[in-house]
Amino acid sequence: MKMYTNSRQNSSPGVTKLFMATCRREFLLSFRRKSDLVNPLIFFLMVATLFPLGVSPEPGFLAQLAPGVVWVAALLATLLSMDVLFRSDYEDGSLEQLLLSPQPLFIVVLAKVIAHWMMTGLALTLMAPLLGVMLFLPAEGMPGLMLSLLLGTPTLSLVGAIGAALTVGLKKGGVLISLLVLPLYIPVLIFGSSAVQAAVTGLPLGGYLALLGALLALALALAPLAISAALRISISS
Amino acid sequence: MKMYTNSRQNSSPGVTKLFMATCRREFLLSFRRKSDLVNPLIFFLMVATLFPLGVSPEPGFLAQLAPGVVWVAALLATLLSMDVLFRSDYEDGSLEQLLLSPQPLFIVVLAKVIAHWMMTGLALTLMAPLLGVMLFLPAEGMPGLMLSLLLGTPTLSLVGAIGAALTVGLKKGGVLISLLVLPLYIPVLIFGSSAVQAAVTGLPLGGYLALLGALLALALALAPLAISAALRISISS
Amino acid sequence: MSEPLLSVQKLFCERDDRVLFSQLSFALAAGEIVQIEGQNGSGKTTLLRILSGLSRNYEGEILWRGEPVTEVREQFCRDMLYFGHQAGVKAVLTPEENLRWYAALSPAIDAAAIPEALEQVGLRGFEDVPCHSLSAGQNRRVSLARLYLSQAPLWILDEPFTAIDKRGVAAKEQLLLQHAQRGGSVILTTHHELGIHGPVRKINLDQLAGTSA
Amino acid sequence: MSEPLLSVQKLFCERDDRVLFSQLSFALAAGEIVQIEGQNGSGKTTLLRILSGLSRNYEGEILWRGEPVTEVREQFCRDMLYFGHQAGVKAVLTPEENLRWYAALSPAIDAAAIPEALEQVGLRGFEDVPCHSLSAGQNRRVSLARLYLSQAPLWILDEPFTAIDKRGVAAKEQLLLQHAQRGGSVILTTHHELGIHGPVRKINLDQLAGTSA
Amino acid sequence: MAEKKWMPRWFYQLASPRWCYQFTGKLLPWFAVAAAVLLIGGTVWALAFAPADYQQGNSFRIIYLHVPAAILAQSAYMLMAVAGAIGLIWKMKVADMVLKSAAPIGASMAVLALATGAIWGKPTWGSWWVWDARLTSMLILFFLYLGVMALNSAIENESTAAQASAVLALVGLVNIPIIKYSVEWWNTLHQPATFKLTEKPAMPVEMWLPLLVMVIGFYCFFAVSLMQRLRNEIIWRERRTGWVRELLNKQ
Amino acid sequence: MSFNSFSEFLSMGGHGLYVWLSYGLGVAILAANLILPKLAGNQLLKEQKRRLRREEGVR
Ligand code: HEM
Ligand SMILES: Nc1ncnc2c1ncn2[C@@H]1O[C@H](COP(=O)(O)OP(=O)(O)OP(=O)(O)O)[C@@H](O)[C@H]1O
Ligand SMILES: Nc1ncnc2c1ncn2[C@@H]1O[C@H](COP(=O)(O)OP(=O)(O)OP(=O)(O)O)[C@@H](O)[C@H]1O
Ligand SMILES: [Mg+2]
Ligand SMILES: [Mg+2]
Repeated sequence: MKMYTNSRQNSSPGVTKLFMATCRREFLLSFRRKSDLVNPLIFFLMVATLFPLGVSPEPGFLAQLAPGVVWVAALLATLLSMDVLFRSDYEDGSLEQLLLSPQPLFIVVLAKVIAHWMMTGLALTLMAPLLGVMLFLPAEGMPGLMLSLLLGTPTLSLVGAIGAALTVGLKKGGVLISLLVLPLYIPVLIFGSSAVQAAVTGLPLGGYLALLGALLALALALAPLAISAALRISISS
Repeated sequence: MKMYTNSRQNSSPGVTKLFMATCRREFLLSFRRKSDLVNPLIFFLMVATLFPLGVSPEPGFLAQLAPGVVWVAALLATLLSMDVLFRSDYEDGSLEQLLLSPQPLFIVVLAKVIAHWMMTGLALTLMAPLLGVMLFLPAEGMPGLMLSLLLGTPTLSLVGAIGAALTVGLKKGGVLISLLVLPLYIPVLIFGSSAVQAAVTGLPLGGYLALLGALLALALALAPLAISAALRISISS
Repeated sequence: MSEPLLSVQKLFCERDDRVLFSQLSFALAAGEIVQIEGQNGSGKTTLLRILSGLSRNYEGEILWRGEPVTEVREQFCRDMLYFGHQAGVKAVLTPEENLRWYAALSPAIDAAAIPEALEQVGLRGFEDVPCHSLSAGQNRRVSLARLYLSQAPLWILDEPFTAIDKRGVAAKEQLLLQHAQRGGSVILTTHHELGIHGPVRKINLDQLAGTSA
Repeated sequence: MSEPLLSVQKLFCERDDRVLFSQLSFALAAGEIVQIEGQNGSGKTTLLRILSGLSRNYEGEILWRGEPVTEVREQFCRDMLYFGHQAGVKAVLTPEENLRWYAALSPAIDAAAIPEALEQVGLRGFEDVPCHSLSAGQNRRVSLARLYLSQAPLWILDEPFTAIDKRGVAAKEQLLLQHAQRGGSVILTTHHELGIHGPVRKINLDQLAGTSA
Repeated sequence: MAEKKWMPRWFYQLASPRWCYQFTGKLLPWFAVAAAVLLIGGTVWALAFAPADYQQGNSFRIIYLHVPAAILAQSAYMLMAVAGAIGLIWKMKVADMVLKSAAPIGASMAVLALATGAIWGKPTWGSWWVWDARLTSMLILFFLYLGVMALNSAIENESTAAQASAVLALVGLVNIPIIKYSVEWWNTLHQPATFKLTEKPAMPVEMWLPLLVMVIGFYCFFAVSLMQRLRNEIIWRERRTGWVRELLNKQ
Repeated sequence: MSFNSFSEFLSMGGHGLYVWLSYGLGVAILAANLILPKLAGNQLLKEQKRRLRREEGVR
């Protein structure tokens, strides 16, 4: 009978354990399924390949395009990968279990988003120089490109996750996520591509990076709460 | 007992019925779920909005980009929408039923691809002028843009469906579809965007359109068989 | 009934280096019901998928009316109805729309019989409700309605009674019996104790496994 | 056991203008097993989702140890285990990895007990096989292993025996009984005739529907 | 509910759909009259009496539609988000309904602002569309509206739909200033501001007075349309309650 | 009055097309915003009354 008494443990070790376990699980899932992992990268690369073919192979012209194209590609890649963030959990019933866990929901959510970012945003950032080279981005632009992506993509993941949480489980209207999230992405795109352009032309880019950082801080503070609330709302119908 | 004898009906009315029924079902599914229907269009629009924001809002510059950007966007929109073509049928078991039907498989497959094209390729074609305006494509380019999309997008759908059939049901390694299909898409992209560029500069574009038509005829003849074979292989494991 | 409808000879199948069955031979005559038994993971679904032609991951021979099934595939498909673990029901379509599509898939089915079939499986009043708003059992019932529509002599059913309530199970059992009495045959798996008092034969896979492992 | 663990007062729920139940009141004491009965679509799953706190689409009150469940949500989640129609098993993970994640979700579960739980549900030898290579019943068993790990006094189980073979069902019934004897309680639905000789109470939803419609 | 003590009484009355229905029923005619007078008077004044602009000539008269629509599109979003917050925090049904009702009106105002702007742009700038800061941010606002509406219509359960849209509206609200500033900044960075909307000669009184009339008229119109939709929504959601039955029986 | 004749008023100093297009659109959108909820409301009332009558008829 001892077993079933009200036991109110101190939860903080449980919380860090949960955080780590969730990250581990997400990584495992991605490495097993691989597609989630590779898809955004392939998309990213594809854009870099298709542009010279479709628009113009001329280096000077491409160089002008490069900052914007890389950023647009990163944004689209993140957006397209957002959709699956909660979908598979919803479909196999894991999401219900998640919502019924006594642990704070936003921890799991944050862990999921961070893991997701590491496998998309971070990977994109590391791959960006390759794209830069393919699109003849001047070498001076590279640090700016990578730094801006490093600061900008987590925001994209966090904001995208809100959209994913709001639309999970929708039978009709399914992937509204693009429509919901896109307007919110625009500031990141603007600051990000401006930072790269500034870096290319040799202007100081600290201001842009600070702005991206501020956006990130804001998103980090508010998004996990919004995501948790949205998940509860979506499931409760 | 009469009921269960070998009855070998003449199948041709059954086949057209099946074709129509499949098209109807696909349309119904799309209209109910909406996302499949609207997603490629939103993606298409998104690209048109993001480009000016990310690259440069300058009309002259955008006009130069426009033919390529529209074509790349159409290609990516089609490619991204390909993935779901057989996936949901696989997941809920309809695909098994399809493969066990006594009717010729390629009929159903062709119907599915055609319905898919009508809801993506055709819709993209009809929406292209709007993109053209937003990206300041000169008015002379519009007919070329629409014609080339009209001839090119069915090929994209047919070829993409082969990739979708080959990758359906893969648990790991999932959506390699982009990798499989992309090389086959490149000729379409090149002819298509060249056609628009030719139209903009006032050059004759008949040659490009003829090439696009030839590709389409080839795809129409071969793809349904390839898709059927690929589906059987994917499921029989 | 001299010639069996379906006969299976020396079937062998392994998954991941585990032999599921080997030397499996049996014949199915018209009017017979065969229940494949075995514990979870013993290979029932695998066997049914092989018999239906969905899986080709086997060795041995399967004959349909005396001819190798690979050679009379089209006729076999015409004569067979397969009901798998997955119901094959589209969540955004209504029961009626779902069945309409199945009717189009097999030329023998008459679409006019759909409302009656839905009535039979207890879905009257739900014809126009999208399937995602139906309960688990109701979703299975949509797919089971195909049994009432089908003209095929051979039914291959993989756990058809999952999620169905008691009254529903009794009705389905009655249906199977009728089908057998009309000269059709059934191969099914179920973990449920069949209440059919008729020509039910059981094949247990548990004994077959490991014979050669 | 003066105070009931869970008590439900005047619960009302409707879906699509159809009243599923109204004025539903019952209490669940420690050591009790309650089976919710009803035909397909009578609202069993809906009721369990409401009780577990997943759905808020209801009117009425639910008390947990005498307090409104909405106010003691965290404690309630700690004390409850929910098993739904969907097993919550990731196809690309192995059974062990799946359970490890559940262990992290509820702080009371000890991850060291996982191998034994898997053994109990008959999945020894399958610890390292990804779940998509398991049979339907084996997949359910992975999720059922949570019952062997859980320390929660209240179990809410929605058709836990789906796809499980006879031996497995008997073992699970034994487990439920043990749980009740240790002072836990169970609410479950199943279309299967329960073989538990113990304190099983039945609540039939078929009669409740339509009372106020 | 601890909050109950310090909230004014009308707040709780407003929370009752029934009271709200009756209250809006009383207000509606007054606002309708005010809107009609202001809009018709303002339009006549704007079209026929206000002086033409010395640079843009008569195309300038579009401003009397353009600016009120633009202002209203922005205010309607604020209202929507505030209603969403109230709905989420106090679980107030009426607030949910206000959110749902305000979205299509706001969206139509955004369309009007975009369309009149585009039409005005043709004679003034020689092109229907340019990627200017103001224009772009209005376009994005329109997308935000579309998102809320699409989400609302995609979710079948009414209270779920309302809560989900409320979350989205709030997230959007946080982003609106960010979007506005980023877009403004972006435009001035990429391209020398050829067309600056804000830098115009200070308007004479004859010009801005009708504008003021139109703006107030638009607000009144917004109230009328919002109340209409709100009342429909109330009837629909409360269709099973006693008072709606009574109401229906009476008519 | 800033116009001398009605035709001048119509032509709006050469910008008639733009001005009238705008105002036409404005009227259309405002009218739609009034008429659509009105129609929807009427429809709703009719339906609900019918439902009420049906339900009372059943009792
Ligand atoms: C699609 C095109 C356009 C859009 C979306 C647009 C949008 C806006 C917005 C959002 C405002 C702000 C209203 C406020 O809050 O005060 C505004 C004001 C204004 N717009 Fe436009 N505009 C467009 C085209 C034009 C054009 C072509 C002109 C004339 C050359 C113009 C002239 C003005 C003026 C004079 C104001 C008032 C500014 C003020 O009072 O601060 N707009 N417009
Ligand atoms: N998402 C939904 N939206 C609307 N109605 C629903 C939804 N889900 C279920 N229903 C309806 O609610 C009723 C009860 O469904 P529920 O799933 O609770 O039944 P059940 O008793 O669990 O049945 P089963 O034995 O088949 O599992 C059904 O009639 C169904 O049509
Ligand atoms: N896709 C697969 N790849 C490899 N092995 C598989 C695969 N599917 C099933 N197996 C293995 O084959 C065996 C038989 O599976 P099957 O699904 O046929 O069992 P079953 O008898 O239908 O069981 P249940 O009663 O649980 O439905 C299982 O042990 C499983 O591990
Ligand atoms: Mg099986
Ligand atoms: Mg159920």
